[in-house]
Amino acid sequence: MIILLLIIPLLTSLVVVLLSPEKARNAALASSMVNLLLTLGMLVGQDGTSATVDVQWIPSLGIRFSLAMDGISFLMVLLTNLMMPFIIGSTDIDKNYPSSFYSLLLFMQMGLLGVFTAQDGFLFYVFWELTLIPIWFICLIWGGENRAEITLKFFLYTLTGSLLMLVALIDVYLNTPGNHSFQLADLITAGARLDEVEQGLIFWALFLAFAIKIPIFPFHSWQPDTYSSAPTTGTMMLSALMLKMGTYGLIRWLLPLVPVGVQMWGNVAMVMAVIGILYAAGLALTQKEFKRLLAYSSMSHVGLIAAGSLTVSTMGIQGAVFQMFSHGLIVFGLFYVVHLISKRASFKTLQDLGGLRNTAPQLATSFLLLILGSIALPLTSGFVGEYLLISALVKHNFWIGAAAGISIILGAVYMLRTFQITMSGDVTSVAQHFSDLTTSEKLILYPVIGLILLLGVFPAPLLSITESVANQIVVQSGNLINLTP
Amino acid sequence: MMPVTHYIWLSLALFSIGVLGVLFRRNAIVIFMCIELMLNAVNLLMVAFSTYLQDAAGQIFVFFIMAVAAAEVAVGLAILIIMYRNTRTTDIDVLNRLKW
Amino acid sequence: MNALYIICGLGFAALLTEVFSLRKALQGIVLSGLVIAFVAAIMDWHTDQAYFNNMVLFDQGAMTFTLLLILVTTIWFWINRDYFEDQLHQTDRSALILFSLSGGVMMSAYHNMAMLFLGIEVLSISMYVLAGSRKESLLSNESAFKYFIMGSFATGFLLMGIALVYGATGTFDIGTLAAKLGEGHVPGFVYPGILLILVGMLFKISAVPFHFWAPDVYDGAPVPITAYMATVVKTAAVAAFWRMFAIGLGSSKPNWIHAVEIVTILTLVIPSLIAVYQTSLKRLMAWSSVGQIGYLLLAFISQPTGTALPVYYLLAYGMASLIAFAVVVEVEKADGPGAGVNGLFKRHTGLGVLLTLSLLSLAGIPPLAGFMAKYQVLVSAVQAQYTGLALVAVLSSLIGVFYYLRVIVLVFNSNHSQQVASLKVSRHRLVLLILLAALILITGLLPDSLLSLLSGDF
Amino acid sequence: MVIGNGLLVWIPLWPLLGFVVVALLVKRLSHAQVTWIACGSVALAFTLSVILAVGQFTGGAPIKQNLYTWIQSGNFSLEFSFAADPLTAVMLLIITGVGLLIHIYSVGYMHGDDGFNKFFAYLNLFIFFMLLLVLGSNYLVMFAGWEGVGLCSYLLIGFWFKHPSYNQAANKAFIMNRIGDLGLILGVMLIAINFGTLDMATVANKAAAMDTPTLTIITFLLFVGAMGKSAQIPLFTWLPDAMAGPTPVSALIHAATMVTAGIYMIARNNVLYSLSPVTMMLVVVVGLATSIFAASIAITQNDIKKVLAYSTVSQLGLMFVALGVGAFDAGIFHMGTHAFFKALLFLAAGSVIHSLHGEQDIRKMGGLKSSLKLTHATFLIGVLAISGIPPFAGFFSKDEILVAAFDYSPWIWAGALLASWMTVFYMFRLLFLVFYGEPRQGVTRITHLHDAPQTMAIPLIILAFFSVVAGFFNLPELLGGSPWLAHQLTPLFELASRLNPPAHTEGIEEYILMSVVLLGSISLIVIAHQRYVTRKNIPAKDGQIRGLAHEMSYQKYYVDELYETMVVRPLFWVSSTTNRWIEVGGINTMVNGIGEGVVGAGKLLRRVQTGSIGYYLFIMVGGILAILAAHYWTIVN
Amino acid sequence: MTGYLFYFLSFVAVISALLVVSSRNPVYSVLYLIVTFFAIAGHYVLLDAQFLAAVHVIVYAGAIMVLFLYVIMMLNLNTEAEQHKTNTLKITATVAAGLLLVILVGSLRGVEQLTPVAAGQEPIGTVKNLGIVLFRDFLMPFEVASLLLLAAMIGAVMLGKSDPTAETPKSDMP
Repeated sequence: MIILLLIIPLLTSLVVVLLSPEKARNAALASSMVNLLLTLGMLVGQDGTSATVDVQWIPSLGIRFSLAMDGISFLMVLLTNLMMPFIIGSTDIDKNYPSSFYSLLLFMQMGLLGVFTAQDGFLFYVFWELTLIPIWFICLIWGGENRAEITLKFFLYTLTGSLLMLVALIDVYLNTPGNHSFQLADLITAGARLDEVEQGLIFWALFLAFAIKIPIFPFHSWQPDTYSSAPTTGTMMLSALMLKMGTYGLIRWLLPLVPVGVQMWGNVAMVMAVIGILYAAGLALTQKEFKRLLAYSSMSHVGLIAAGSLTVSTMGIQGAVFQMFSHGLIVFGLFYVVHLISKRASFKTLQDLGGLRNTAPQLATSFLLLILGSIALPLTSGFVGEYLLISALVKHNFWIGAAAGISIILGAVYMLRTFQITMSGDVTSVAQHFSDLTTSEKLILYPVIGLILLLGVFPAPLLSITESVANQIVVQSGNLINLTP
Repeated sequence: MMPVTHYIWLSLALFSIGVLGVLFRRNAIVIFMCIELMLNAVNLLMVAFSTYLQDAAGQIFVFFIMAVAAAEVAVGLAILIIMYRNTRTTDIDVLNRLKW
Repeated sequence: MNALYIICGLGFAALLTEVFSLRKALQGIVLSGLVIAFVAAIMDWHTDQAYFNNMVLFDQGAMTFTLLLILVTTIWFWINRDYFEDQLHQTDRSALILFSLSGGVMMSAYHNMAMLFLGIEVLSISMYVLAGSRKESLLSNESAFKYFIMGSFATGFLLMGIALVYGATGTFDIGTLAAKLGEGHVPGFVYPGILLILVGMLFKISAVPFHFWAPDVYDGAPVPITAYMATVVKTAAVAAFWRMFAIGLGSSKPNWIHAVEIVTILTLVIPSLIAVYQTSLKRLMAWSSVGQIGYLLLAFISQPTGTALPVYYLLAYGMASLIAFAVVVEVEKADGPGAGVNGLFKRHTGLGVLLTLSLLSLAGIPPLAGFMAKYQVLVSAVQAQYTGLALVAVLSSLIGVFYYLRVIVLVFNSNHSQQVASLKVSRHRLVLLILLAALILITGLLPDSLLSLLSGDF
Repeated sequence: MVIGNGLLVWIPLWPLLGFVVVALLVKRLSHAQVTWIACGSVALAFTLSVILAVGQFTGGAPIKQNLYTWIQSGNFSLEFSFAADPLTAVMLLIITGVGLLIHIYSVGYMHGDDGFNKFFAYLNLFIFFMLLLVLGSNYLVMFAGWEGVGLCSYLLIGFWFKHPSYNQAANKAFIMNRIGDLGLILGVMLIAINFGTLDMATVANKAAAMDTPTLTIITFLLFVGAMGKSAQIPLFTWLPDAMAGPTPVSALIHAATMVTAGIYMIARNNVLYSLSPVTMMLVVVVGLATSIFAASIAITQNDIKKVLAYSTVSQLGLMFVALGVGAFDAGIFHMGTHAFFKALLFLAAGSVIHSLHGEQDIRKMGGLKSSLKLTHATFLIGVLAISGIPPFAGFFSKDEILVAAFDYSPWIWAGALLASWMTVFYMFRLLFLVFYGEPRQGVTRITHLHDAPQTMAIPLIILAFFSVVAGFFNLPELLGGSPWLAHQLTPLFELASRLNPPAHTEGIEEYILMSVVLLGSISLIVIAHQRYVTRKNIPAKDGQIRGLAHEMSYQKYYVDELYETMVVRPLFWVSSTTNRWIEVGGINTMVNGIGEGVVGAGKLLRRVQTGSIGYYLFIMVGGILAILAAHYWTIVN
Repeated sequence: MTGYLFYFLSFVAVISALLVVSSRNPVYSVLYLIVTFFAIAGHYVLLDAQFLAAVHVIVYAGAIMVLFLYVIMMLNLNTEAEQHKTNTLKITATVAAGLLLVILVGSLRGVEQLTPVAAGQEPIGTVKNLGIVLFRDFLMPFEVASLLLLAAMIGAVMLGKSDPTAETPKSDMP
């Protein structure tokens, strides 16, 4: 079952290249829908978390092809497969071989699913890099101004982190007994036996890799440029799905692997994350470009996710996972709105827009609802996540939590400012001949908004999926701390 | 018979003179000759060791070095000639188009 | 050993085709001969046989290197058949290639320093000539000339080293040598000798700071010859280096290891940095090929025993660079020497994708073979407590990614306004290149059986 | 009469349904349909509230309804649940009752507006969130309502979104509320962490066992939330600006209900507050300061709604004084009466504005007494009520506060007295300037002045009625009554009053206090009459020179400007400076610098490859020398 | 006797080698090199390697040096037109070569361990003995040397032969 989830997009991505753009799009949509249905089937059926694949891959190097899903993985898989139909549906690429665009998207989906399910360190790394290639090409071929430099920077920056991660994983791998193994469980046992210094080093190597992906201050400078230069679909992939790899990695790989490292350095990293939250929110205040603003806003939110997971508490981890899910939905919606606006009229800065509430009220309302989700208004999914995260932080250290909480205020400031500039006020020349949402656009936007609200009102089912895993991670890391010499 | 040390010294001196010539001169032909000198220094050393160790292998090796030296000279001079045809010079520093 | 006979015989046969006016059959003869040689080499698998009083020993390492050399040469020959269609010199060129290949085989199978020396010279002399084989081109002249002067100069040092080692140990046989060195009681002047041998070998594998010839020679030589040098010649040099220092001089490791470590760092960093600022793909590939040596050296100092890793690495690297050089050949054929790959994707999608794939493999992006190779180097480095060096390797590979990706960016540049001749690639070559690409993917994805094969577990 | 637990959920659900229906069909429904749906849903909620209230007031036990598990993480589990007790019932009645009246009023007021349907959707949503706020049995449900009403307030202030300044006001309101909300949510989190539960009743029961510092921090944070929502110093400046919204909104949200959420919340947490005297003191100080401060601004304002807004701020301050001194029932009582008369005042003001086609400047009004009879009458009642003239509602509630304040400290009493005297003055100033004297240009340019239409008149009358009689719900024993409301709320504040036993000022003292207040009030009325009716003093035009104190008050003590220069501009300055110097100039430059450094190093290093063979040979020999020299060095050493 | 001969020959070899380097005219260099080779041949004789000495003279002085001379004449290089390196470079070269010598000599340790093996009844440098060793132990290198010479021959011919098509030198770069 789980392997099917990877094979379908992979095969489709290979086939799709040969099709005409129209057919390619449909095929991609169909494939992503099948994947979604399969995932939902797992949700309904009881095998959601028990489906595993575990075969030898490179036995001489102790590498297995092993995929499995627990609650956290499952939610991420669900998020990926849920967002893909929307993302594909929202794509309207018409130049430079559109078919290959869909192919790259599906390939990336495969990579993401691999990242979220891999139980073998090497496999994780391979999938991790595999996601980078398609998104890089998406940004390179279909991107905007200065794409060459920006994408290069993006690629190198993320690669820097991941290579460090590779070295760290290798180091732990070489500490596994016998013929060495990359299995997560073996790595965890081996990691806990390392001494404090080594754990600290590995912590930083892994953290850096994830911090760059997430991104956490001050390793974020690739992000705003990339977000604003990439085609919107690429930005959605980056923000809604790809950065979750970083936060997922934090929870799945960093926390269990080096419990003492986390204990020693977690606070420093957390402070960095919180600085990033405020820093990004502060910068978002005066951004003039729409996508750049959303980029900083996204950075501000994911910083909280990272900080929350570093508390190594059930609440923090659950909140992080929930918020990852919710952030995926919201940020997709926000970027989609930007996409819809730029599809209708070309604009550069926020100031070029205005008064869209007059000409496109449905669009404006949708945007407002997404903003509310983004600023964590209760009864939206954003609130549940942020509450749990800040709560975990406050419990960990009141002042860190309180500082992180300031982002709630700043978030409201820049988001409402954006709404005010773009949607309210007088209708600008750019916004004059604006049409409201079409049916197909509603079909994409409304379900997402609906989900944001639904998850805000009924978050418990989603939370219950991750509870036992989060608990297990916390308990395990507590137990393993004692093993360290 | 002289102590082997003397031979080593002599050989190294000749070798170093060869190296000196290679570094010192710009004329390719003279550089070739200096390389020959280096090879001969090696030969001398080989023979000296061979005699001291009463092992013929060293002398055999000298034969091979000679063969190689001959082959190298043949090819080297051929390369020099085609180069000369194109540039009308044997100055090694004239050829520096391939760089950076 | 039979493979060596066949290759040498093939060299003579190639010459004879001229005499018997069989030129048209030449390529067929050479190709089939190479295939036969490959098969013959396989037949010797696991024999571990020494020949001619221990002059050569076909052990696992020699075997795998030999197979690799023949395989890469065969593919190379097939891709670059155009190079052998020059009416005047086709037989000469073929013969020289075959002789150089035999030299390569000797370099990977020698068990005596005389064989090492002669192997190096057979290979080098052929290459001096081939590098200068575009006689009318100044660049080719310069390439051959530089190669020759520096090569023979380095040979002088190598020989001085051999002489000193011989004087101290009284043997040319690397087995005996290793035994004597292991026993100790060797006169102290063996060590400068060993270091001079090291210098000579480092020169041959073009390690910094003895690399200066390589970029210029690669750059100036005809592209197919560059490809050959970057793959086959490099492989042979690494094989010789490995054999010498893992087996022959392995027991005096403390004596030379620090020098090699420093050279490794230099080789990891400097070529990568210089490659960043290159404008021609050919020269970039030249620097990249120098840079690869850094990883191989790192692999060597981390784990000198066993040759599976370097063979795998060189195979991965060789396949990728064959593709890259083939693309350069095609582009130069269309646009003249020094042509770039700007907008290649639009001009010829297939070539664009192939080049991209090969560059990604060279850059070490999973799951391509280049990644598996670099990964294993990193593992062995970390395992050997060379974590610092591993990090340097990571840095260097990052810089590597930088310059490879810049090429890919150019390939996908769609703002290519100037009108250019269309690229026509013959079908068989394209198929071959695709096969190579598939091989890169497969060996990257499923390296296991290959690795155990290389390490002799079969 | 007792209603079942199951019915509790329907109280907020009806307005929510109303909102959903109207919002989804906002383009399809006619105004009439919307009127029925919106008002009907609130009416249903009101009916249910009445039933509930009757149950509660007739001795029914507090009821609680768990809907489902909302958030569950580890050992933190949170039900989405509602609870009702007499306090809730009072709130419910005010919200749904006043809400219903204002709905009805709005039908007339918003008649003909493009956004009619939208307006009612927002109003219903507001009612829903407000009900959520008061019904929530735990802090997080309350917080959901708390933020929700903030949202509705935002939407309704910026209802006429084409005016940039209205949007500014809306943003300001939301953001200032958010600042408070952060405090509140942090407090809530601390409660969850320290008490292990967020259920209000449980927390109250466990509170006594908690150490005082913790409680002080918690209550302080909660109070920050209240500051934001109830517009106390320093977070009060949004409320006057919020008058940008339609007047019914000002009446409902910014006078009667939402802004009193802070009062409700503190009253609800009376146990926690009673256990932390430091915070209580802070509440008193902040409340009193706000009360005096806002009143002093109201004295010079010329915008009819602004005067009322500052008056609201001032009254809220008084309520906080009441809470702070421990007279929770007095605070609630004043909140209730205030809801009536302030809503009345706003609605009447709205009626004036409506008939003057949007004119709000009182300098341009005057002499409306004759033309707008009903409005005048109701406004007068409202003014008398707020001024605390017996027997109007305000008298009783304010008196209770003053007495309690006197018990606490005569100084506080003096301050509160000052504030209420100022209230008397500015309210009568307002009354006289608007309805008495000669009609000025704002009035004279309108040819046919119409009094309020029926839909607007009825709510005015009903509210006027309650402004008169509401005081009797809590008639002090002193005046021969029995404080019914206080009685009802006693069990709720039992714990609190046990902790801070009220040393009730009784008998003669209370009479003296009452007479001092009254005497002062009456003389102020006379002064106001002298000034504005007899001498026809019209406040100065903008730009005319005023005295320093007058100017300071008129310019609201430059608080907005202060915030602008102290907070807003620095914030944006920091943002743009950070962007320029740290983000672009620092981090980006550094990261790019690494790249450029690599490229530069390449550029530099490749010069080493000079192309000259002689040079290559030199370097090669150099390398050999280095290696041999290193060896030599090792053997020498 | 051998001592004096040794020093004499060494003196000649070193001096003429230095003259090879320093002569401005390549023809003189060749001639001095031949002198050096003869001196070395003398050393071979001193070392009981008479056969090798003969071969040495034939191959080097007879063949290689003639080839050099031939090329010099062919290219008409017997002038003193060579551009000399700058003095700095010359000094650096001398210092580098001197250093090399010093370091190599300095690191010659343990030569005293090397005790001369007593010569057997038959000197090793005889044709018979060398032939036996060459064709028994070193047969394969011997064969390979033939391959090498063949390759060199082909290469030299291929390069040296002037192609009919390439009469005018073309340059790829301006």
